[in-house]
Parts: sequence; structure tokens; C-alpha cells
Amino acid sequence: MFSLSQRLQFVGNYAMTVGVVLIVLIIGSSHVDFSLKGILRNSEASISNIRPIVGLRTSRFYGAANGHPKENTRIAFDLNTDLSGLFNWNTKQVFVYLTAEYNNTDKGTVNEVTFWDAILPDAEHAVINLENARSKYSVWDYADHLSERDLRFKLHWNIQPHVGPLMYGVAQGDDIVVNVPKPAPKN
Amino acid sequence: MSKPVNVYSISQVSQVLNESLPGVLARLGYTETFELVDQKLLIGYSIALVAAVSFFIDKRFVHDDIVHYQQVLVGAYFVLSVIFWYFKKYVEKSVVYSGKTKNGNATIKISTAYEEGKPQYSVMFTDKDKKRVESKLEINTVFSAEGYLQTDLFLEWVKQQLATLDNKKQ
Amino acid sequence: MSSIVQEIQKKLVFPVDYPSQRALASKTQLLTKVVALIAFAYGLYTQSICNLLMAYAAGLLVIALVVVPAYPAYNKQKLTFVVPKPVTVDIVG
Amino acid sequence: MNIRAELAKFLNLCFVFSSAYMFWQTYSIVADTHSPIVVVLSGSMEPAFQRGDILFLWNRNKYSEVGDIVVYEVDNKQIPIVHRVLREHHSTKDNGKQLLLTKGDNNAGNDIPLYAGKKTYLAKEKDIVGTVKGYFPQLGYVTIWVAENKYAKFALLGFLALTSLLDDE
Repeated sequence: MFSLSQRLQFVGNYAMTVGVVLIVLIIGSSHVDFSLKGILRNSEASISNIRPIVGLRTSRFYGAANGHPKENTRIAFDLNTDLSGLFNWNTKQVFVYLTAEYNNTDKGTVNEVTFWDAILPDAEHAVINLENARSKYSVWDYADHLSERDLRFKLHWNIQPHVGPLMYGVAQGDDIVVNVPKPAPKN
Repeated sequence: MSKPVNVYSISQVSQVLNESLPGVLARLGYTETFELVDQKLLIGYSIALVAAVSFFIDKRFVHDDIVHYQQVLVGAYFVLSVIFWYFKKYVEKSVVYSGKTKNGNATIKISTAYEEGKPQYSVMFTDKDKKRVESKLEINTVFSAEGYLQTDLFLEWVKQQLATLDNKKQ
Repeated sequence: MSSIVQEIQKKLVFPVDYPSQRALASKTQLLTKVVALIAFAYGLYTQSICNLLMAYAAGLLVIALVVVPAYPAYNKQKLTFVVPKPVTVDIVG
Repeated sequence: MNIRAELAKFLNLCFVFSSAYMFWQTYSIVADTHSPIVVVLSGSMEPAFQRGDILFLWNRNKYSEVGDIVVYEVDNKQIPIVHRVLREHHSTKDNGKQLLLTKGDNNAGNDIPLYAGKKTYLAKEKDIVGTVKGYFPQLGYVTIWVAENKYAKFALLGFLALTSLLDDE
């Protein structure tokens, strides 16, 4: 503490130490807030009216290999949810994504694919009411086809904090299972 | 001519006093012994060596091939660090000087400490019978305002403390 | 060259006396904690981490202005040191 | 000149570097990844991650999940990529391998054009460096600045020289 530079360093170092405590307090307060609201367990969404549309694509970037076309599936869907509870002062953004899980019993694989996602920048944009929305991605399976499989749809969310751990969760709702039809036969 | 020290920095002042102890005690008939210092340097440098080996194999090889060696090195690093901490706390006990008289009859250990923001140099003298004298030296009684240690004054003070230690024995 | 550097170093020290060193250390610690608490409360109340950071930074600036410069008040209790005898043999260096 | 005092001084310097390095190495072993802390270099995950943000990784999970943000490395490319898992396929049989398709939140399309050769999937075990678990903003910007700006090194050296001038040693 005797010299100018030492006093400056001391103030800086101590501010840094207290700053770490402040960061811990921010992360802690955010967790307390979420558990008081119970939002991490009880966020809700209704996914309905899912209609798959199946077609064939020949590009490598749509799963085709060695000239064999690949079955690609898109969906139209309705989605209603209010995720504004996921926002507090340590939330930078929320990433929501609509996925489908399915088993391939012949090959013994478990799969999950994303059909739609969105970045929610703030609580005002966290109320989602979509009707007859189109999926963002054209989805193909690793195996030959996705048709005739039962897709279980779920809405996931991921909280990106300003500082601290990333948080994940699944919105509760009815268990939506949709069977993908065969593609229309080529003429 | 040595560099002057800033007399308002107790850490710098203490360091100068620590470094002057071997000279002062040599004039009082003691020779320095280095066992503690050497042991501490040995443990310290083995820690540095472990870290250096870990660093160089990390740079030289692919991580996945040497994970098991790294696990051993990290384990060794922590074990050695605990030993080092134990040594400093329970064996060395801030001893900055240990020495004995020419004939080997008397030994002396000197540990020192200072407190931030207090112009005092705390010294503990311990002899071979574990008798000890603790005293505090006001640093303005041995330093000039320009920052030079008045070695003769410091020597007189150390002499007095050693005499007190001797008297305590009888 | 090195003596010039030493001269500059000497000029840049700005020392304060020992009691002030102790007082400034504890003052810094106390004030920083208070500032942090106020900044946290303000940030939580306005639900803005940005506000928290601004408040903390502003508080730290004030603390630095109080604590860092060597104000004359911090140099009132200088010690009197020994005056070296005209002939002193330095055996240290 | 006292050789022991010089050795002790040098040892203190060694400790400064070795403790920082061993912290990193320990975290690396605990998280089971060769780079447990990464600095974001591209804007492809904006606004979630900006250039200079620091990410803390974990790699002891057997499977990645859809929505996880992972760091992966592509053969022949130096820089690891931080993107989100879009699809996963894994076998339920013993020791089943997992295939992943990834995409940057801020990119229009998925990552197939980024993968090496004719690959259309990443292999979890081989390609993934780790999953992002924790986040700290902007602290890594110094490393980007020093790496990319030729004057930055001089500025940094100048700052160090100034502090050493102000300091005692």
C-alpha cells in the first residue's frame, strides 16, 4: 500500500475478488428466481396439427449419396407457448427448438432430429403463436427412409445466460406422435 | 553501493533485513547452514520440473496418447504441492536463517515476519534447546530516511537479542 | 541510464505513512464491499446486469480517487529515521 | 551474489507459470478433453456467443443431445468450431457409436459443407472436443487482439514495461 502503483493494484485486485463474488451472486439469484417461479419444470407448450410432407431429394446436402435420392420430410404445424418466464436479468437469449424422436427398430438406433428452431431475444418475443407454420429444415434419416416411423414431437429450450452455466429443458404438453406417410410414388 | 530501499514499504525493508542477517551473524561468529533452504529448493524445483515435463509432453504429443502420463503428473504435482505446503508451515516455519558457531556448540534459527502497514520487523530467535526470544524491531531505529540500512545498529540489536537468549538459558 | 530510471522510479512512488497504509487498506475493503452490495441491489431492482456493472464501476472510480493519490493528509505521521553517521561502512552490498 | 537466493527468486517465477498451467491441465483431465477452455473466434453462433467469449467444456458424456452446443475439430483445419447439434443418431447396441449433424445458430444452412472430405456427419467420439457447459463474456478478447493485431503486441509490451517501471523490482 505504500506506493501509488501498489494502491492502484490493491484496489484493482480487491475489486476483482469482490467481482467474482458478484458474479456468483448473479448466477445464484437467477437460479433462485427460476426455482421460485418453478418455470424450469413447468413451462408448457401445445404442439398440434402436424402434417408431414415427404419428398425425394438428390443433393448430397440433402442426404443423397452415390446418386441414390433420399427421402426428405418437412412438416406443417401449429405451436402455442409462452416462454417469457425463462427470461430474467441473467438471460441473454432463449433458443427454442422443435424436435422429433424416433426409434429405428430394424437397425436398433435412437434418433432425434430438429424440424424448427428460433432465437428469442427477449421476453416480449417469447409468446409464440404459430399456425400452419412450415418447418425450417428438410429432414432425412441416416438410414434409408423416415417414412412409416413414429415421430414423437417435443419443444425444447436452452437459456443462454449473460454469465454462468447454460440451462436446458423440455416444455410439457400432450405427447404428440405422428406417423410419417410414404412418399407419393413417382410417375 | 547497494540500492536504497523505500522505507515506507515494510515488505522491501523486511527483505533487506532478511538478506543482511547472514552478514551480521557472520560478524557475531556464526556460519550459516543450508539444510532447510536446500530441502525447500529441492521440493520446489521438483514441482516446477513436474509442471515443465507435463507442459512439454503436452506440446510435443497428441493429447489422447499421453492422457495416462498426464494423470500421473497431475497427481504428482498435487502430492508435491501438499508436501511443499506442509514443509513451509510445519518444518520451515518462516525460518530465514539457520547457523551454528565455529566450534559447533551453539545453533541458532531465526524466523521473521512483518505485518502489512506496520513499521515493525518481528523476529524469533530459537537455539538448540528450543529456547526462544521473540522481539519486534522498530525499523526507523536501523534505517536512514534515504533508505540505507545502518548495519552497525542492526548488529547491536541482534547482539542484544542473542544475549537475552543466552541469559534465558541459565 | 539506469540511474535516470531510478530517479524516475523514485519520483513515481508517492509514498504514504504507515498508519495511513493500514487505514487505506481496510477502507478500500469496506468501501468495495458496500459499493458491490449497492450495485447488486440496484442491478437486481432494475433487472439489468448492465446497470450493476455501471454502478460498480462508478463506485470503484470514487474509491480509487479517495484511496490511490498520496494526499497530504496521508503523510502526516512520518517516522523519524536515524541519521547516518558521517562515516558508515556498508557491508551489505 | 547468493546462488540460493537467486534460485529461490527464480522458483517463485516458475510457480506463477506452473500453477496456472497445472490448473488448466487438471481441468483438462477432469473434463476429459484436450482443450477445456476455448475462446470464440467466429460470429456463427451470435447472438449467443460473440467473438472473445470464453466457453467451459465438458467431455465425459457418452452421447450428445440435440440442442447441445459442441466444439468440434475437422481434419486439416486448425481452428475448432463451436456449433449446435441439429440431429443425433446413435445405436442402442453395446458401445454404440453416435453420429451428429451440427449448425451455427446464425448460419443459414447446416455444417455439411464444413466437414472434411465427403463426410456428412460428425462422429461423437472422434470429432467432438467437448460440450459447452459454462459461459463467460468477452474475457478472451485479449488473446484475439494480440493474435490478430500487429500493434497489440507492442502495446502489451509497453504496458508491461510501464508497470515494471512503476513497480519496485
